[in-house]
Amino acid sequence: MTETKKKNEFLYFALRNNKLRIGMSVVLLFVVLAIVGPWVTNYLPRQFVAPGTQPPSSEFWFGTTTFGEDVFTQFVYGLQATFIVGLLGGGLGTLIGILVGFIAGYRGGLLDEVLNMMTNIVLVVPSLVVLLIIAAYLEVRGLLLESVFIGCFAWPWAARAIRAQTFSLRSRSFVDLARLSGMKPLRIVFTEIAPNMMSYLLLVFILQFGGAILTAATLDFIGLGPTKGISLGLMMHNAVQWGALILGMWWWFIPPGLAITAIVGALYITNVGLDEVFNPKLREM
Amino acid sequence: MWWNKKKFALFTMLTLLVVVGLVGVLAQAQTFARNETLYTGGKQWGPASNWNPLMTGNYATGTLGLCYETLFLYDPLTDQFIPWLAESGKWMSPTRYELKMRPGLTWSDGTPLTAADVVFTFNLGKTATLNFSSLWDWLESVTQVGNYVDFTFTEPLYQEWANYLYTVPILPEHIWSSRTPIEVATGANDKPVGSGAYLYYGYDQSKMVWVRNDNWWAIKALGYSVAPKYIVDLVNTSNENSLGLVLQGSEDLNNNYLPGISTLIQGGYGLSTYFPGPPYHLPANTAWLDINLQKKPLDDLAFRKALACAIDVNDIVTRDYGNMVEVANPTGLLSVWDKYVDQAVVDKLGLSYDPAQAKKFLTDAGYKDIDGDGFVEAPDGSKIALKIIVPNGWSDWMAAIQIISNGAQAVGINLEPSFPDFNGYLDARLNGTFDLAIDNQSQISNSPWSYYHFIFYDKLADIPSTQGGNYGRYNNQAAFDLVTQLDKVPVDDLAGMQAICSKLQTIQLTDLPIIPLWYNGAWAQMSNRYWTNWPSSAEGGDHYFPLTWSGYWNMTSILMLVNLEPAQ
Amino acid sequence: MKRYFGRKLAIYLVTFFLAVTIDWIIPRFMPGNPVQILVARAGLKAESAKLIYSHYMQAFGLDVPIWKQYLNFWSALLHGDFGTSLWLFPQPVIKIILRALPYDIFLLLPAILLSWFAGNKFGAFAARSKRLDNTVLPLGYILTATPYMWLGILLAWAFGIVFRIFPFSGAYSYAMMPQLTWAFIWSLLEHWFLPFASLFMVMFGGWAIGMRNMIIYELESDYAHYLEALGAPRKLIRKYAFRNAILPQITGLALQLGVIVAGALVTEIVFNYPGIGYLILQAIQNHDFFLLQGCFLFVIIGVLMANFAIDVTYVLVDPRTRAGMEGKN
Amino acid sequence: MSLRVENLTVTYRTLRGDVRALERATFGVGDGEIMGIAGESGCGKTTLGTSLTLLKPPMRFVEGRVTLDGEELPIWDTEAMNASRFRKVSIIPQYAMNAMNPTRKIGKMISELLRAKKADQKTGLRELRRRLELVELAENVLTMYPFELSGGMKQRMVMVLSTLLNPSLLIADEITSALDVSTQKAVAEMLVGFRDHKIVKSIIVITHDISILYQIADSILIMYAGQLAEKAATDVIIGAPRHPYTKLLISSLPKVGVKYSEQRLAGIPGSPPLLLDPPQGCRFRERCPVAFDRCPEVPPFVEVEKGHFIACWKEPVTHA
Repeated sequence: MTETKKKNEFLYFALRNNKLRIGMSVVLLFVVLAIVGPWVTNYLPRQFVAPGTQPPSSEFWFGTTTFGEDVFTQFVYGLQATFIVGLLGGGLGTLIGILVGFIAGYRGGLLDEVLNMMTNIVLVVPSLVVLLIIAAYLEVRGLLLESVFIGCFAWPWAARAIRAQTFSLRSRSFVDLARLSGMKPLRIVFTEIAPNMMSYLLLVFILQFGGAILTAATLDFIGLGPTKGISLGLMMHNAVQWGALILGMWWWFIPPGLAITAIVGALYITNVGLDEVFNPKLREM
Repeated sequence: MWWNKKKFALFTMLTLLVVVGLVGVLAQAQTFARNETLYTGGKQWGPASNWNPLMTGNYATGTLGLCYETLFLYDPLTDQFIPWLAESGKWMSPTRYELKMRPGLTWSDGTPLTAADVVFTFNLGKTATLNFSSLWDWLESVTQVGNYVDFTFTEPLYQEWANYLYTVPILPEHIWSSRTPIEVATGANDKPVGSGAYLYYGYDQSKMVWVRNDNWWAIKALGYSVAPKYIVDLVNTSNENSLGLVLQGSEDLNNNYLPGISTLIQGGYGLSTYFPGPPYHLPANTAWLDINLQKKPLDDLAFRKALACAIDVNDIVTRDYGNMVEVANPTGLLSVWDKYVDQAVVDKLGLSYDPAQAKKFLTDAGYKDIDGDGFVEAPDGSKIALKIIVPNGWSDWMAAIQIISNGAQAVGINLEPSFPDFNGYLDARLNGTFDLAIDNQSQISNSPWSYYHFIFYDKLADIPSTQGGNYGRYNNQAAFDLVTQLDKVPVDDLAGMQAICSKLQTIQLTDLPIIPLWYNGAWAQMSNRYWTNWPSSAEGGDHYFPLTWSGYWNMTSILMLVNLEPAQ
Repeated sequence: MKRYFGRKLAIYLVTFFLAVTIDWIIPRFMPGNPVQILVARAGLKAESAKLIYSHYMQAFGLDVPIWKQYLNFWSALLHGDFGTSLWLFPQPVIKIILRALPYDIFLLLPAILLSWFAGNKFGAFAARSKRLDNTVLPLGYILTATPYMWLGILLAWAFGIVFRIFPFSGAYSYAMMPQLTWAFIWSLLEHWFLPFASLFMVMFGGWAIGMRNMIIYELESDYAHYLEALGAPRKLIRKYAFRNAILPQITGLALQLGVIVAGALVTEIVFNYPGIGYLILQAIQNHDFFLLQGCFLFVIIGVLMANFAIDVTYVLVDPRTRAGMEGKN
Repeated sequence: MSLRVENLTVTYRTLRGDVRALERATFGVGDGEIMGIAGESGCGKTTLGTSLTLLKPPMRFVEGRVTLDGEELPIWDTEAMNASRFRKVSIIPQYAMNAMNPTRKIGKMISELLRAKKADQKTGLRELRRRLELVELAENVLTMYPFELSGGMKQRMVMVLSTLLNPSLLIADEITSALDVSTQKAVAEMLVGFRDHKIVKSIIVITHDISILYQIADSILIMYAGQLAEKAATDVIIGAPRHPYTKLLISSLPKVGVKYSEQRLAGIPGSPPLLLDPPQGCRFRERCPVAFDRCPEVPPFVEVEKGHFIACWKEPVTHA
């Protein structure tokens, strides 16, 4: 089959894959909410707009916090933060993974050994705890910084997987051909090998995306998230901090967790869907 | 087959673990009968780790107060010194103070507590670095004369001395004499032997337990007896948890700041606070605005005045604190120090919320918005961008500085709230790198001197290591001298104190080195489910501080225990 | 064999070395001075504070040159001395950690092992029928996607506050001191259940999914087809598929450890369960650098040991690796 | 006749529609006969083989009847077939190289399989040892894991395993393609050995490699695009083929022993039709040099001489 044919085929299956459909639509729903939300609400997340501890009402859709902040506002801004972290953190994680994976997998030899060692080390270290320690000593923490840190510790498994893939592709005829035609290794990697792994890289990115979101949520929940602004994890942190459970303020801690679960879950399911699309063996006839 | 092997291994593991788990925490058996146990919480932010009354602010709840005791108690509400281990004490001459010890005192191990122990304790300050070591800069000697103790001073600082009388814990010589200065200063001193109403019982990760001392001297001497057999002080894990415990009535006295308590008091949880209505709690310290006077434009008085007028403290009190605190007097002196406030000065110089006035101050001083971004520029045209900091996570303060910066922006001052981690906050203050910060480090005490000593702390160079206060680096020798003078005024010379305080207030209100905001409360939520007759503002009620915090037991909180009664 | 383990050990040693170094570096090159905080919390009189400040500086060995501090750090470590806690001054860090350790073992081991076994069994079971698969798959994904703390919060809220079935804070009743009595053991278990459950559920989802996917791949493999062609009953084929799918799941366990640690951490926070995770939070909130370092090291050591254990098991259960290694030496 | 196949039609389900991989195949295999099936890749020979052993989705049974030793095989019923698999019909799959569970000792796997099939363990294992000698495998292979065996050893092991219960029909699918020439020969002869030792009644050998068939097959069946083209005794097919496709096929072989499928059929222009919706009638007709107006009708597969079947309108008999 030729390239274009393949693409059409993927599209063809993609549109017929329920997992993919459901997953994507859930994610999109929240993306839209994150984008539109701030325009809908006329408050700021950390603004004291009402008497505290208000249950959901027509005015405050998700109720208010003990301090009278509008939960819905915090929620939508939190969603934004969540997606940003996912995008940046997940993106960075994937990027490092790709670089390390490609280089290790294509070059092999000593370089491979070294990178492999590195990967294994970062793999073994419980990244969150390191993140905690780092975060604990930073006076002021921003969303960007958080994402970068997350990305810097999320890449190992991606690198491993990509390395393996590259390894198998390296010995394929078309790569040999390129090599014989005197192409530079880097160009081979990016013109010959990468395109043949696009689908795979996409899957990796999705998983990294979800992972970054969870990690960020955990950090924020512990209270080591960005010292500015709001995030879903921070909302849960505050809820617990200020006795939302005891006071039965479910509207404060249910939405953020639910959103994270839904988004990440949807991402995973999308991932399976895509896998089925790219991998005929798994397609349901 | 490894499969089944593993399964088997798993179960042996589990059983093994239960055992390990138990062995890991093995100790004696006992549960505390609810009706004779007082559950407290709010002081301890971690498991008890030392019982050394010399390690101020660090020792387990009640180490000083329940276990170790002081010569006097001090009652801030009546400004009275209550003889405790000492029967009486008076100045025999301007440089000689004589203390008469109470007869028949004993340590919990049966050894008698005598004047010798007092002498020993004060002498410790010479050898070891203790909170009262500096006393020896102006104390010449301590000697025992039978049942009396004689203190001879080179240059008595009366105010400070009075403070030591109810803050220095008296230690048993027969136990402490064998310890090295390091041990004395920083030893954990587990299984403490004291003279107080309670004895060390035990502790674990979640609590510290004291058991009643049935041979407490005060039973005979004063006819006092403390009702609870056990005092179980729970570790604060989270507000969530504290709140839960209070509402379920499983914690009888909680000294945390619990937002929204005002609504819960009516909530039928059987809770009470010192005042039935706003401000609910007694004031414990003043929260004020530290201003870094080394920075432009904060070094400009006019600008500071504008700032002072731009802050709507009322808004903070009502919306942020739900009226659980009160607006501070412009002098920042706590209500117990009202008699030192020179109302004339305050009326003349005191500033209060007045946006119009604030704008006027700015324009008059040449601050105007040149580039039209809604914020004023300095007279020299330079932009102004200030940050106000509080530690991240201190939600009530975070809310407060948001309101403050809103107010400032409303009058055209570009002020942004910022929430560094506690480290950063501390560091910025100690090293003077901040612009504006909230501060409440000076606690209630027997003398306004301690407050002025803090805001007018004179050793500017030493601030980072001494944390003595004056983080804005206000430098005015006149003020510093006044503070020293104040220290030297005898405690009974009210007029003399007032005179100096009035001068200090004039300086403070004219120069505005700090801006007092509100009084932080002596947060105390009391549950009447198992114990009643808590301190309250009511007529005939006990006007005591219902606090388990360090330094408050000896400010009448111990008397709260004496009058507590089990609920029927 | 030797070579293989030698290699692994080397990696672990290097990891440990780096971890310790990072652990040492971070607090020293980040702003904020621990002793300042200690003094700040003591609320001392200015005059005395100055003396005590310098006293602590040397007490914590912060007054010697950096490189010396580093060496001291190592030599202390090797003597099992993790320094003194600031938060629980003057208690030694090691003592505090050892006090918390049993709770972690008690909470984590059962949660990890049980969820792993149950999850795998269940995943394999799910792979059988399309219908089951369609119900289980989403459930599993939702479970793995659930942030540990959120599930914890929900459980605490539902069973601790709304229905009041389980306590949701601490490791045992406030009215008890630790003791070997049934009442106490019961109290322990009661307090253990919710944190255990929330850890178990999230992990369970992950393992179930993993196993389900593995099995599907295995059932598509040649040997499965061959057995089918020989008319072998599905039971046998499944048995083989399961056995072979378990292997990657073991490696998966190793890869998951980091995540699990994180999960345990927040779970302990939600339930105020006095394990190391909870200590870490306290250390952070109280800026107890030394305790934080200690906890981190313990976690690292734990994870490394677990990894090694897993390596060994893997070698024991997968003939291929075994043979491969025998070939090597 | 031990095997009889009538009108067997099998399709592959895909989202794009049914692929008609095997069209109304009708033929027989006699007792003791080794029949080869040859044809270009995708001509349906493997489909034929698998549909006789394991017919399951995405394969779909459309019509047809298969009888073995006089009784019908329920090949359309995946479950019911289980009884006959391994006992009556057995297969040596293309992927023999990794047909055995990698994590099981071979002996263990076999005994587990026998137990699962309710076959008599003792005799089964005794027989197993005997057969190992037959294929020149040491007995200790039973205590080894598959990956410890060489390719040829695995191949032979699978042969032994597949025939352990003396099936009456054995289908050998591309068993030699993965092996080097010398082992090819040995393996091929072992097949014959199985027949001669009466371990199996009849064998269907599916392969690319006519040279192998030339050595061992009694008869050869040529397939094209899912249809049967010609079946006859081996020497006839090689020496005097009559179907135009067969002719081209044989003639295009430079010399016996070359796997023609690797090179495009030089003589024949065009390529096999896509079977998604195949042309009516004879599917070879676009490429057929002698095609004429009758060809759009499906030519019957008729016996033109004893044991020689052809599906082509050019054959006089078909007109009758």
